[in-house]
Amino acid sequence: MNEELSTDYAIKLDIFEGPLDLLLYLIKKNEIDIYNIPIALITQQYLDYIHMIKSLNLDLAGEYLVMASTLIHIKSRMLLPIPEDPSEEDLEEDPRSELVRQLIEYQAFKEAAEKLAKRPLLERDVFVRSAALPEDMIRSRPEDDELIEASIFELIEAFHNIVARLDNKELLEIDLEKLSLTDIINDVMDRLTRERNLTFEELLGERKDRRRIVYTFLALLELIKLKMVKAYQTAAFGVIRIFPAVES
Amino acid sequence: MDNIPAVIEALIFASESPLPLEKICAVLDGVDKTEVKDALDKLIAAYEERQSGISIQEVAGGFQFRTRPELALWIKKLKGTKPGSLSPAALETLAIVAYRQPIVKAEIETVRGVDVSAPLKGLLEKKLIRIMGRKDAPGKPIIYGTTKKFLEVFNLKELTDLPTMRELTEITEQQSALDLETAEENVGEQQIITQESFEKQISQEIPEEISEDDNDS
Amino acid sequence: MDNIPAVIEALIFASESPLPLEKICAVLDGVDKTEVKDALDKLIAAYEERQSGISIQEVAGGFQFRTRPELALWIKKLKGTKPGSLSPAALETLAIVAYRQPIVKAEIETVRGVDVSAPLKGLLEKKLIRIMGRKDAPGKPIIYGTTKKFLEVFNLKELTDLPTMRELTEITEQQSALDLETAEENVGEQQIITQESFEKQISQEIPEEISEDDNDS
Repeated sequence: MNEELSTDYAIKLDIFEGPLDLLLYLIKKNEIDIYNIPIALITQQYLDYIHMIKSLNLDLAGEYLVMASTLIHIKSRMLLPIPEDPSEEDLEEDPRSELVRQLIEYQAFKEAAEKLAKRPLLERDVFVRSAALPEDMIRSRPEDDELIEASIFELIEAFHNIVARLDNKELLEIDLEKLSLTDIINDVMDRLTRERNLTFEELLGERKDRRRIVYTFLALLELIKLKMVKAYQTAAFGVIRIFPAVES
Repeated sequence: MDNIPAVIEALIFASESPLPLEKICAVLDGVDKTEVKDALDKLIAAYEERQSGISIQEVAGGFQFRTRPELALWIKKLKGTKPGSLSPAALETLAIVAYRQPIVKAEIETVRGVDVSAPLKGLLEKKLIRIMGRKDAPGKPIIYGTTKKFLEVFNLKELTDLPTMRELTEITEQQSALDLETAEENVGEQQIITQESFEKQISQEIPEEISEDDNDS
Repeated sequence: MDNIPAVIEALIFASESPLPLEKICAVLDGVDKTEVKDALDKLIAAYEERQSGISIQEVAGGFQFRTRPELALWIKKLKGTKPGSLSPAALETLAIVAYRQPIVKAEIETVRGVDVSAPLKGLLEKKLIRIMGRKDAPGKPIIYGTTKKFLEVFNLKELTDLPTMRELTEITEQQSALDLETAEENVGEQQIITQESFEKQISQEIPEEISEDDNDS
């Protein structure tokens, strides 16, 4: 490997934000037209960089290796001879075009990020009042229909803290299936509170798609298991009616 | 040097506590103290003269912007509509109810390890949780669940919009895509590619280019 | 009724977040909206004219007192704060979310070409982005968007106030020109390896990791 090259890169090690960023750097450094990348040269320099990082025993993110193989593939495609019979559908596609598109898009966002960072940032360029107002000035009874300000992220963090404290395996078993089942359980209990008792048919209502039927059935099984509802039948093969287990 | 009154104004405004004259002088290093005091006095007088809604007042040994006392009623009217926030205890209780509903109080307490009467009451009052029914078990315990308002407050269409535990760990814990342990957890949604498997592949595809360098590393 | 400009000034000052015009009008119940807007405009102009150290800025859909950017050095001298600046990774991720929202993680990763778990987590913690819901697609991925705080921190009135990004359409045009030009030189039917095909291949290589998770998902 080229000695000069390796020291040059060593300084830059921490600067790259990923393989696309590294490629943009190489393109700029070599003063290459992004629309006409000499793929052999860029691939070689890119691989030199990767090997140097490896030789320094630094962690290399998997994305860099994906890009390496992409580059090598493009290079091999560029080397292929032109077929005799150009009848293929995708013959107009330059092997580099997908990569170019990605690079241009990434570059545009990189520039947008730089522009954002140049704006007058709060707590860096501009400041707001940070003193608290005197208590007697702001205290007043909140209105009845109090507004609440909270984000899901705060809720997640709260739950995550609990899980971290407990290391409870059972708590971890929450997935989308369980959540959508809970949606239906909520719905079933709502309607039972309002209407006192319902048949399975009535519970399904208008929405009779397969998923809804299965979930309603599962919700009922869960509710019966939890002893929240009771199911009664007046006669064998008669209509099954669902009641809340305990009158509220 | 910038316009001294403007700097003083900005300093007093941005300070967390009443700003003493000495501190202003320390920041405006090199400017004569009498000059600073003079500029400050003029600044205070200007706010008075304008009958502005705010004024610089000397409190607790320093200077601070305050709204005029006569306007207190307006401020109270504004603050009356200020959104309240949830205490950590309420948030935790709410999170447990949201993820584990239908749930009874005793179960919440097992998870949180403390009595949850107060946060439960608060959440019921705020209409974030509701009584779904009672369980046919000794003591007929009350079963809790979340409300429509809960979905509104947290900007959720339905409960399935809540992140699952798998996503939760992804969001709240730093993780490397190359970490094998987490890779297993995530394979369902997004396949994780390990460094090794990539290298293997690359070396299979382009043996001449890689093997050369493998030797010298 | 008190002097309206003074009340508006006091309300904006006392509000903890940028105060929307509607809220000022709601507090000043009975005053015509155009009158309020007029008084507000005059107030803003007066601060500008005086070359005051603070000014009323329109950010995140409301009005807020802020110090002038030119005076930042003085305030930093007073506060001695090192700003917790965003890393380039976080800034790039934020830019993609801001311009492309609503967006899922995989889409951000396609643009950046790297895993974005860590910057996403940081941005969520800083409350610059938020979870907006889930996409109705396989795996129900979480959708991200920017917050009001994002607008506040970056001094933006609203999302449409974002600096215009270099047009991506011109690229596609140039690209198709390139495709035609080079079409004859570079014809090959071999497929470019996309990330997808890689993942497919890898899943074949390491079946034991995949199959396990396929069952429980």
